[in-house]
Amino acid sequence: MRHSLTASILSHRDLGDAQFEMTVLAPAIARDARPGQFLQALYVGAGSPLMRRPFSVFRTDPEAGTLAIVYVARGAFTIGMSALRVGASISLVGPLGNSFEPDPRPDVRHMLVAGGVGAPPLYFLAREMVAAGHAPESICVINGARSRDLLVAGADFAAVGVTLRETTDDGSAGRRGTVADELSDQIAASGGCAVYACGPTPMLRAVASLCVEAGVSCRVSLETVMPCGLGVCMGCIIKLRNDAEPEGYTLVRSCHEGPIFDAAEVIW
Amino acid sequence: MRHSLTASILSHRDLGDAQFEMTVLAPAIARDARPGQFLQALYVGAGSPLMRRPFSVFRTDPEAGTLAIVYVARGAFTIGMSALRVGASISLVGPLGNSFEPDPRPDVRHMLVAGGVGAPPLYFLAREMVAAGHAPESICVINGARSRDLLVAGADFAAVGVTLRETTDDGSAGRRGTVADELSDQIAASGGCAVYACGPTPMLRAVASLCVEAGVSCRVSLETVMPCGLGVCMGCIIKLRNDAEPEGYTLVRSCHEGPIFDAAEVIW
Amino acid sequence: MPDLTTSLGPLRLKNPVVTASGTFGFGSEWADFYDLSRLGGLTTKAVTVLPRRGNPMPRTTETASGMLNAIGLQNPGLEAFLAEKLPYLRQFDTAIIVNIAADRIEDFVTLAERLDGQAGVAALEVNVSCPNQACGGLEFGVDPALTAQVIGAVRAATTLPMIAKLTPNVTRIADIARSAVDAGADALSLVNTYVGTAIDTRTRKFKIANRQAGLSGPCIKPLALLAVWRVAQAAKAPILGMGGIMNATDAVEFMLAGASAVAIGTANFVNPMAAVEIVDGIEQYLSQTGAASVQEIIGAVQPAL
Amino acid sequence: MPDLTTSLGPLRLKNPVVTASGTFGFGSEWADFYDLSRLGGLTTKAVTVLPRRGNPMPRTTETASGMLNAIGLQNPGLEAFLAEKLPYLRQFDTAIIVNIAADRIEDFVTLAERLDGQAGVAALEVNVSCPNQACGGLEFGVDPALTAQVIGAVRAATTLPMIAKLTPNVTRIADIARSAVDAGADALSLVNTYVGTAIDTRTRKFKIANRQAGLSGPCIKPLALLAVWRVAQAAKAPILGMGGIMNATDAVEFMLAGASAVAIGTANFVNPMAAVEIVDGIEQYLSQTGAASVQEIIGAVQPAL
Ligand SMILES: Cc1cc2nc3c(=O)[nH]c(=O)nc-3n(C[C@H](O)[C@H](O)[C@H](O)COP(=O)(O)OP(=O)(O)OC[C@H]3O[C@@H](n4cnc5c(N)ncnc54)[C@H](O)[C@@H]3O)c2cc1C
Ligand SMILES: Cc1cc2nc3c(=O)[nH]c(=O)nc-3n(C[C@H](O)[C@H](O)[C@H](O)COP(=O)(O)OP(=O)(O)OC[C@H]3O[C@@H](n4cnc5c(N)ncnc54)[C@H](O)[C@@H]3O)c2cc1C
Ligand SMILES: Cc1cc2nc3c(=O)[nH]c(=O)nc-3n(C[C@H](O)[C@H](O)[C@H](O)COP(=O)(O)O)c2cc1C
Ligand SMILES: Cc1cc2nc3c(=O)[nH]c(=O)nc-3n(C[C@H](O)[C@H](O)[C@H](O)COP(=O)(O)O)c2cc1C
Ligand code: FES
Ligand code: FES
Repeated sequence: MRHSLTASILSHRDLGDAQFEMTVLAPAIARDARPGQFLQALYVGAGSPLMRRPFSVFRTDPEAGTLAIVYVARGAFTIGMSALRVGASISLVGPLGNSFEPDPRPDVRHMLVAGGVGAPPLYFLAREMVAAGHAPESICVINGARSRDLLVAGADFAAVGVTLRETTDDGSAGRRGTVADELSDQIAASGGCAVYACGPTPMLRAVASLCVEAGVSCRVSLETVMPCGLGVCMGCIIKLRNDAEPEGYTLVRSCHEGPIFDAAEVIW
Repeated sequence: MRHSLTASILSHRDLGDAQFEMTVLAPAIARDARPGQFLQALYVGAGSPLMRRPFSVFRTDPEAGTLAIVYVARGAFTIGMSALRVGASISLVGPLGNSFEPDPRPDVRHMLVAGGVGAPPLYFLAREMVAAGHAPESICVINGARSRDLLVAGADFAAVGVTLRETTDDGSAGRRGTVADELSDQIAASGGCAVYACGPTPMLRAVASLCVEAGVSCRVSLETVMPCGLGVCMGCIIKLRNDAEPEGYTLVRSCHEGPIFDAAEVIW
Repeated sequence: MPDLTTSLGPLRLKNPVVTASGTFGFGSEWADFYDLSRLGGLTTKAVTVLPRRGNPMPRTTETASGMLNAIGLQNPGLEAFLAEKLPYLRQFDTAIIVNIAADRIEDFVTLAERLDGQAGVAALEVNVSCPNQACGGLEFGVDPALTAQVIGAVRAATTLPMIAKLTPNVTRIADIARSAVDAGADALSLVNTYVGTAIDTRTRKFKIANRQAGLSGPCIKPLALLAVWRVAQAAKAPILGMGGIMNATDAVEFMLAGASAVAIGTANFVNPMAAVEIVDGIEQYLSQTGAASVQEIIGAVQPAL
Repeated sequence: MPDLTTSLGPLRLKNPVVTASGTFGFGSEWADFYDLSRLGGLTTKAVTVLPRRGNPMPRTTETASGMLNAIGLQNPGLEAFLAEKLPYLRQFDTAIIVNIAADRIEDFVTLAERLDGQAGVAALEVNVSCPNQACGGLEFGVDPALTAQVIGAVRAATTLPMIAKLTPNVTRIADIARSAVDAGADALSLVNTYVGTAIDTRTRKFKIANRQAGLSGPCIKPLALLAVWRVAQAAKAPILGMGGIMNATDAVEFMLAGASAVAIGTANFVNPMAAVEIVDGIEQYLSQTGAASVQEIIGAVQPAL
């Protein structure tokens, strides 16, 4: 169930390098949110724009009624958001969209591939899987960024006990290279894999084409502009391969049928 | 000389009843401002509108490079402004407009008549006059408001040593009635008077007609919308009596030729 | 409690707040937020005879106090609307207004005929803002004669209340309004979006694949409000006013300017509860100002001096 | 250092930033802020043959990301302009563009003749957005034929570079632009303000005495940008682009859309330093993107896909 509510900010941590973690009190959403789902946020504050912006749920604590997001202050909206203080309000609509659901096949190796601020929903997924009884060893997180300081949620992933592989473009932490390089090696080394990916579009394309070639199941969380996030405006459309259609594709709403899609179906 | 600068907020006091006193570091303006002049303010912050708003200078400390304004949080702009914290920035253009200049006649009694947030420029005037050697006894401030809590700068006026008469519509402080009632009595009781008035338009009209009838010199500071405050937009026009013109009046800019005019000339 | 009922010609509304076409889908996405029966009415996304895929992405971008959209007429088409969307909408006690669009008059007629008499359809809103060859790529609705042709043809094809939705991108909107009324429109919806664009200075590309897009949101409110007032002076038909209405105060402005009801568009994206909050806010405004009914404020604006 | 020079037909500008008419008075109020010689040009408030008192107050109100103004043509008149304003302006090394307005063609001719050959006047900007009886109270500039008459008459009366300032409140701005160019305009200024209004729900009165007012500021930028792009596609004349330009990025958007120079209006009220900051910002943009001159970016916008 979707909620529209005003949440109060309980903590707002500067993680360095323009990354922030914001925890809010929003019991209804904290209760209902699933990994991969997102919120449409809006604040009234310094530089607040008119339209909402989507942010993935990073962590929830249903008992405490809290949830957190992690974001990068890069544009007008997020830079303004980063100035909000503890005690201030933020308006949230959610949870929205579909979720990452663990591949039900037994013995499958779950590869969670995160690029930059793609990490939050995958951290939520890793935590939920472990809580639901998946063996931490069956979960491998490949977390990549341009450089060490831009890696998101590294310590959080580690705390969950999953296998963690880091990559950076400049080699300042983990393997020098991209998450796709690492994923390629991991797929080659493992038996059955299921891939869950979230990050910048170029990264997702690389991951997707790798998986499709290797015949590995892969779910990707796409990032588009989302004017409404509610499935009504048709501003977030993507194309899914569909041979039954004369044009060979179906249009779907990234906010409503997605944001998570089967990589093999996405037309980039 | 007019300045356009970004000032940092040094203190921001909640005076109660939606009144605030904001002190900023703005050396150039603090040095040049005269009583009755105003600033065009703009902030980037909660609810910040597009256009600047005018605020009278309340107090300056040229040595420290600081100045203060007092305002009532009543509309979108001022409510948003009241949320600004110490250390935040505010953009100021000023000082603008003409100033209250003490009537040079010897032995004249200076009557400073303030209504609500009309008090700030008159406090500045009282302070400057005393600093310039006027005897505090020659200065009588009549400060009025709807009720006790809405009286502005009462303690500040008292500290300057001037004679202070307060009036409230509801009698909760000082005389029950209006500043015009009190002024009328004062004029009747005194010899030569010079009146300086600032406050809501209905009050100014009452004060002005009183003075004109009594033949007392009266300067009023008018409040109009001021899109630019710089004399270029012609959005703040008022009419001054001028028998030389065929229509009987001249149009002047409240922000540039004013905001202070001879009450006998204003066409309300 | 003030009387909130109003009407757009033969269409009775239990309160003056309607959701605007294209900003509310076909209603089902709102189930979690409120009971649609609380609305005066609900306007569907444009329905065309055949399914449409709309424009390429990117389709939208934010602007100062507004947004640009070039969705195009993406919709499942008339038959899918009847089979899949209308049955859901029918269950609510609110006026379902079907927005119809076409680039040929024949298609408008097909839509009107097929929708006529369908249970649950309360009215048609005829979207004459579709680009059309006969207008050199501009909208049908920029030309009084073409507007009259479209409206007249739909009038002949339906007994449903018919609202003509006008484009504001014209020199003389009152002329267009009059010709729509003369051709049989029971009411007028205005405004549709204002045409604009945006450019990314980093890439030096248009931010919208279609180049041209429609501007909506608070930025257009002053323009839309004048359009409503002008048409209210000139045309003898009730007006469904819209354009940047974000709250009850905005809604009241439109009613004072002459709108008999208002539509809420972009505000639905900003605040999913906007439309029902506006219903409550209008009621409050009426109570506080001692008005017994919304009718008292329609067109009640006075000169400033 | 990139080359900032540009031109509007015969009018050479040392940089592409001009202040917009009505938002900069006659320049003297800016003395404390910066040396006017830093501007590419300065457009005066509208000058009419006789002094004008303008509209009654209230004349302005703020709107979402914009402002409405109905100043009317308050100005000291042609002779006072020549005697009192021009001598001040003449001392600066910047192009002085005199905005002229009238409600009769004869008066436009009088203005053009008298200003022709006055030392310090670099160009005329002909404001065809004045309300006119022949257009049913709408502006001259809504009609291509009337626009051509005004522009043709001024053309015959002056050898100064002549810029036609167009109103955007029309169905087909490209048609108006073409007829202005055919009638002899050397360049086109667009846009003037968009007509709108605002109502105070508390008093139920218009917030503007004149009822109708002109909308300016960031809210109109998307609309103005499309108008500039459309005219750049259709008319063979350089464009002075304006409408909501607040910073250098906005200015570059207009130049990419096809403007050869830009005018800064409402931004002067928000930030008195805006115009010179925009000069610097454009230079920076050019340097950062490796452009050798502003000419490289004029009309350089590409499709999104
Ligand atoms: C389903 C979904 C979930 C998301 N979850 C998160 C999240 O958990 N944390 C998070 O930080 N972000 C997340 N985002 C993206 C988030 O919505 C954007 O960061 C935000 O819209 C852009 O920030 P802004 O509005 O401040 O910048 P804008 O004002 O929109 O853009 C300003 C500048 O930022 C750049 N920019 C904007 N978006 C991007 C982008 N996606 N990639 C690179 N540059 C960009 C633009 O090029 C521009 O220069 C998510 C997006 C979607 C669709
Ligand atoms: C020369 C000059 C000096 C000024 N000095 C001061 C000062 O020192 N301190 C100060 O507090 N204000 C001062 N003002 C007025 C100040 O500019 C206004 O308070 C401000 O514009 C209104 O606040 P707002 O923008 O938040 O409200 P707006 O958003 O403009 O208005 C919101 C609500 O406030 C009401 N409102 C707005 N202005 C007034 C008004 N003048 N009287 C009554 N109701 C009003 C409106 O009716 C509306 O309902 C001065 C004005 C001028 C012209
Ligand atoms: C995303 C979007 C899609 C729209 N689609 C349609 C449409 O299909 N048919 C139509 O007549 N109007 C459409 N409109 C216009 C709105 O119904 C409304 O007229 C306009 O947005 C102005 O109102 P607003 O400012 O409240 O949004 C659309 C508007 C938006 C923002
Ligand atoms: C207060 C004000 C007065 C104006 N006066 C004139 C004028 O006299 N002549 C004219 O051609 N345009 C006039 N304009 C229009 C501006 O020159 C400009 O075309 C318009 O404001 C759009 O630009 P902006 O959004 O940057 O302000 C005026 C605009 C404003 C805001
Ligand atoms: S964001 Fe509006 S439909 Fe997806
Ligand atoms: S406020 Fe612009 S001229 Fe006075």
